[in-house]
Amino acid sequence: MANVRVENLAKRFDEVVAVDGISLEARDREFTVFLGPSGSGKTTTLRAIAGLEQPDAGDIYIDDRRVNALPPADRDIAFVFQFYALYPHMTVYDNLAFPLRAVHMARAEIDERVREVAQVLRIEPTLKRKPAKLSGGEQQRVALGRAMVRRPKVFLMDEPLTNLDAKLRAEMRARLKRDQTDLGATTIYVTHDQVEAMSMGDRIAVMDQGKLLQVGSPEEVYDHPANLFVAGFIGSPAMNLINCSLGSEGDQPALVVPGSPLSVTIASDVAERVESARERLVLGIRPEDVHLSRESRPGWIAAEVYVTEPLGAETIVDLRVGDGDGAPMLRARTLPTFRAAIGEAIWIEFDRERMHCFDRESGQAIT
Amino acid sequence: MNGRIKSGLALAAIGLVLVIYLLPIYWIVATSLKEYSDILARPPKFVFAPTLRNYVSLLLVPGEGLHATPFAARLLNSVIIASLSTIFAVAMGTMTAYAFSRFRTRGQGDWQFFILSTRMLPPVVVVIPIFLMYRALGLFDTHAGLIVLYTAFNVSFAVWLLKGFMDEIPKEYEEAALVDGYSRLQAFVRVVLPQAVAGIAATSVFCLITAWNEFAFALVLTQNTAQTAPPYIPSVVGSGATEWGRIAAGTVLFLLPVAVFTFVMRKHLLRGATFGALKR
Amino acid sequence: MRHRWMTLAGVLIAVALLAGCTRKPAGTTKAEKIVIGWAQWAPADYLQELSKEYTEETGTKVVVEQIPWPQFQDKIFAAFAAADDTYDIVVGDSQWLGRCSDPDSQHYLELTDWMNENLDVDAFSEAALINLGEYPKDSGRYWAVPAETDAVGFAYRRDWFEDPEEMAAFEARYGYALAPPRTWQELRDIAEFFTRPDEKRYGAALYFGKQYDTVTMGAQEVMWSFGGSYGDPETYRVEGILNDEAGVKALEFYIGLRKFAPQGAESFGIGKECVDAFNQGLVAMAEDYFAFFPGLVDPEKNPHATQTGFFPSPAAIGPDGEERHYISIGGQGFSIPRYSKQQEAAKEFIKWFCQEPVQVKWAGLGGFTANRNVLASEEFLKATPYNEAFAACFPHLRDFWAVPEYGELLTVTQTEWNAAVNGQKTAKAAMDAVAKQHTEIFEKAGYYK
Amino acid sequence: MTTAVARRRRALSDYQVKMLFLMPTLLLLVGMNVFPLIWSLYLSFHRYAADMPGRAPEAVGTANYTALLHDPNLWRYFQITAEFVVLAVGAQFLIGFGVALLLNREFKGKGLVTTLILLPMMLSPAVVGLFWKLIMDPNWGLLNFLIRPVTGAAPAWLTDARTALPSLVMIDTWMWSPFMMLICLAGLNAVPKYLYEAADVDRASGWFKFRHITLPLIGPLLLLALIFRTMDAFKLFDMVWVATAGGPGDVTEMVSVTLYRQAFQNWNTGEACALAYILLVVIIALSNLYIRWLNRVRGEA
Repeated sequence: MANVRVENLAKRFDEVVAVDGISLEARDREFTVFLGPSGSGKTTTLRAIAGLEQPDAGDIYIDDRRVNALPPADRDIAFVFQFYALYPHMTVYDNLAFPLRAVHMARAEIDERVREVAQVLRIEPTLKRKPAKLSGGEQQRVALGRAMVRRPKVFLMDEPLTNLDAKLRAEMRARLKRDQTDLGATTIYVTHDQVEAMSMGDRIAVMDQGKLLQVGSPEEVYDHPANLFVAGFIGSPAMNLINCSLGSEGDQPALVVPGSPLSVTIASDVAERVESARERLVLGIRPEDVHLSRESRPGWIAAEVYVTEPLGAETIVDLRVGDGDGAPMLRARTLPTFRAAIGEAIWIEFDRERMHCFDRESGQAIT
Repeated sequence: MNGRIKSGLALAAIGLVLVIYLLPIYWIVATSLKEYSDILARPPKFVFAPTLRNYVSLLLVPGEGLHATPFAARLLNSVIIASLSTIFAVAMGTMTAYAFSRFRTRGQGDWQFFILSTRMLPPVVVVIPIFLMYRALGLFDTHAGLIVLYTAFNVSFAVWLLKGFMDEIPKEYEEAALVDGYSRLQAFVRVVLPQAVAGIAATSVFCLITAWNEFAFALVLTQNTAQTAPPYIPSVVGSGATEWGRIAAGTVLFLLPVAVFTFVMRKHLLRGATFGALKR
Repeated sequence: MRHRWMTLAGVLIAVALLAGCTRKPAGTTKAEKIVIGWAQWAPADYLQELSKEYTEETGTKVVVEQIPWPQFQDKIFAAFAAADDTYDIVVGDSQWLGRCSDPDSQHYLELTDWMNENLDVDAFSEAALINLGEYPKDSGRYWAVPAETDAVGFAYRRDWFEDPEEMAAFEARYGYALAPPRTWQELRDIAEFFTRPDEKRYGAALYFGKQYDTVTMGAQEVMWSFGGSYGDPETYRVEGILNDEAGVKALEFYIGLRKFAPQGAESFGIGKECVDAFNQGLVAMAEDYFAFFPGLVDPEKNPHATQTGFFPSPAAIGPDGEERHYISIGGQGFSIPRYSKQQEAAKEFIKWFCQEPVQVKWAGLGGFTANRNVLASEEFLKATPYNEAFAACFPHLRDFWAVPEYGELLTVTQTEWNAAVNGQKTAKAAMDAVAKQHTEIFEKAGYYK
Repeated sequence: MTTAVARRRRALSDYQVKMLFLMPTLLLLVGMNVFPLIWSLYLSFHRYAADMPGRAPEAVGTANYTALLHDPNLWRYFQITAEFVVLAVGAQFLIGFGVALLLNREFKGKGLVTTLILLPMMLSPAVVGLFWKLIMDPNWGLLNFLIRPVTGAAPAWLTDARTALPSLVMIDTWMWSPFMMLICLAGLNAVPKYLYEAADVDRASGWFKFRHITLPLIGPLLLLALIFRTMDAFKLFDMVWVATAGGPGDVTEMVSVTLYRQAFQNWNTGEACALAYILLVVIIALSNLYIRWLNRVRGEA
């Protein structure tokens, strides 16, 4: 197995900059996820690693060997496509054997490997069929099998679960993660779905508009988003982001929203750090870190229930703080048993430890 | 009830249309089986005693058995020239269409327009310089001369037609083959070609029909060695009186191969006919 | 897999190249085969038949490539222009002599010296030798050896002409006896007499068509016999000569015959439609070159074969009251293209062909010999029902322009006169148009410098 | 069997593959189209007879062009050609479309019927021209035999100056309306059914459905077919050459026929090249008009 390193990668299509100077590393045996919305450059980066796109600038290393000039065939990688790209004119067996025939492997050995993979993926009964006769899940597993059968250094996967229905997707997520761990295979996985990224990735690289915004473990990117984009993109429901400025509540420094009762006292050391951006701050707080109370408590902020969404395992409560059109809206996540009528008065408090502050202009987190 | 009358009328109309289109062809076949006196009979004879004389005299030299007659030689020329030029045109067309479909080329639009525009060129416009060129190159009255010409004549059309088909084949298939350890050329042969079969078949039909039936170039650029059947058939007139029976027999023999080929390929024909102008 | 593909491509290319190389190797001393290019008609069949003897004697195979009339000139000239060596001998039309002997083209080898040394030039009928072989006129330079002489003649329905009832009716109406016509004026009367569309009967199938030189060959003999001409052969002046009164009247007369011809006669061409119409029993008379008449004595093609008679193209009484008699010459001579790789072998064959015993056989097969002895022989005259009529044509033969520009000149007469026949133009307008365009062609070619 | 490494070293790069795939076609087209066109452009400014090897091309400036453009006959031949193109393509379009509408339903043997109707376009135009001469023969032809009882008249078709051009139109239409039919049928097949169903729900009339659903959707395709047929009709030579050779007189003398005559009967090679260029300019102008129209229709759809 191997690591993959990308340095200052850049690629443009006509006038559109797809990848704008990305450097990152996918470590040996790790499951690295490229996460980002469409147009973020994640797929282009992946295809450049595979050799399917020629980068305009930058270097790509697999196993510390520069592979820019190598054709895909010589990079010892496997690629799983979003639409699987199973060869429609070949049976499942031939699809699986196809990569092995490329290296002129002996017939018996091919047979052995194909059957082994088919067994692991439980697709043995489909071996004689053509792809068009397979279910979506089966096709997906054949595509995986075709990647596995070669035992490549690196697996590259481009949204391989997108075309499955929700139930199957969840199931495959787990299987894929487990298989990857068992095989110890270096894997780079592209997705726009932050749930997939969080649940499967050892490390997540968040991208947007051709730039790499943050790399880290799922916990790191969730708990310490480096910037506004990551903060807003990861987590469901998304983090509450409220424009505010540095003010005071009594003699304590506080983050205040002008024209609204929303005001959160902060420690003085925090106040010092946000001082430089005092008029252009963004307060970030995850819905689960917004605490609710039906009674007024000291220091808690009065709000009004806008709507509640009971989801079974939890309840999402949308709140409005203050009156008027400009009043800030917040989301809170709370117990499934929570019930409230629309317009009911409620009091809220933020978990001070888990608050984030961002500079509205640069977008960067202030820590 | 109204609907049934309507569909009955439609079927009758279809029958009538079929008769109109096929009657002249039936007449060709019938003429080929008639004796001379029956051919020019007034009123025209629909019922007659069929004879194979016209075919026999067209294909066999009297007394010399199975020697190639001039007509048989022309038919063979047509087979060689039309089939080889079709194979070349479709092969080159497939490759060029693939290159245009997959690779980014500077000025690609202009190149494609150039290729298509050659198809619009009337043969009579280029036949003069080509005649002079062939004279200089010694290609006058050669099989190679007509093959090259028909290939050039058909390849632009083939590129255009096949580009539509190539665009419809997702490029992920070759990319999969590329990462699976194959070169671009191997991916093209083993993954792209099998999926382009329908397009290739439809293109072949069109190219073959064009090359098979071409008249003007064959008329000007050949004498005997490489002459194809189309300029020859009208010349089977015989001496003394027009030998319609032999002309008809020649026509039938000439139509047969291409009709069979088209019939075999018919299911691709309808698809090819949209010229990629309709995205499905 | 890739190897197999490459191999397949290689094989195909090899096949194509081989196919391109199937041409005969050049420069063999002993000819295995010589190819003669000629038009498609009975004489070419006879020549093929005759050449079997030559093959037996010498071992050289002779192939007569028969090109249908509408393509004849185009194809041979394309071969010349392409310097193609397909033909070792071309049996070309007399009009071609000028262009093919031109120092700038030199398509034909000059045969003057060879003929004087190897052939008995005096044995040829003079009309044939001058018209079919010599260029320019009276120069004594020969470019072709007369092979087949020919003239325009007529076939007629003896059963209709000799029907007593018809004869009586005709005499009553026209004041003279119904017989093969001596003049075009008589021919017109007879044609009118037999034109009965309700009976599907018409007077005459004539040369009206646009293919090759059809209408020109038909109309020119009427023009000459009316006292007209194409122009001054010395100065090449055309205007005022071609379209003088005699010329216009002649064309008027000729297109006036259209109404006595069957439907579609505007496109009747050489050796085809006129004969077909006659075989169908549609017409009383049919015009064609004598060489096509074998098709009319063949009972399988012509149900009235035994009732078919023949006469030469008639004379005419011109607007000046004088009677003249001119007939369009047909027939061709053997020429040797410069591009042939077997010129000596070709000469050998021609020499063999011209021997008198061979000429007798040639005539016996149906060929119209140019040998004056054979032509005059009783045997020849009786060989077919039409040979006697044919032999009577000889004193009256005349030809179109044979200058190098003849092709363009011919295109003009063909188009204009055919337009006059089908009523697009009056005779006067057509003759004026021909005169104007012929003058332009001569002008452009530098005849008036 | 070669080792994997050795095999891969020989593999072509994408650039090489692209060149390998593009170059043969481009070279062939340059050699067989561009080069000849340049040559004939050169010759069009010269007096030259290809069958007179002893005479070098003689530069005459634009004389060939001026002579042609002042030739009243040539303008008439262009008119005749245009008349033929308009009539033939129009008739083929209407008939082809009509037959396609007729066939655009389910019935037994539909595939066979469609294939059989396509037979005429597989024939060689030269052979078609020849055969219709027999069928249209005024004296013993099949056509007059069939229509005489109905019409009472028996026209002389190809041999009458008044009916020759319409006869050619008829033959060309018989031969090529199946092509139009095929394309229209393919187009009609490709219109999604749900669009008609939606229109049915809206109670649209048949004409409305045709005008607002069918036509806009298959419009570009029809136009493309029209372009093809127009160009083909414009350069039609073989069928005319065999059937009438431009006659009777010159009522069916299309430009391509004149061009052939100039080039290979009169051997006015220089003038023929000039004529070819005039024809080329007309065709380019015409196809540009069409393409502009096509782009407009595509923009609307």
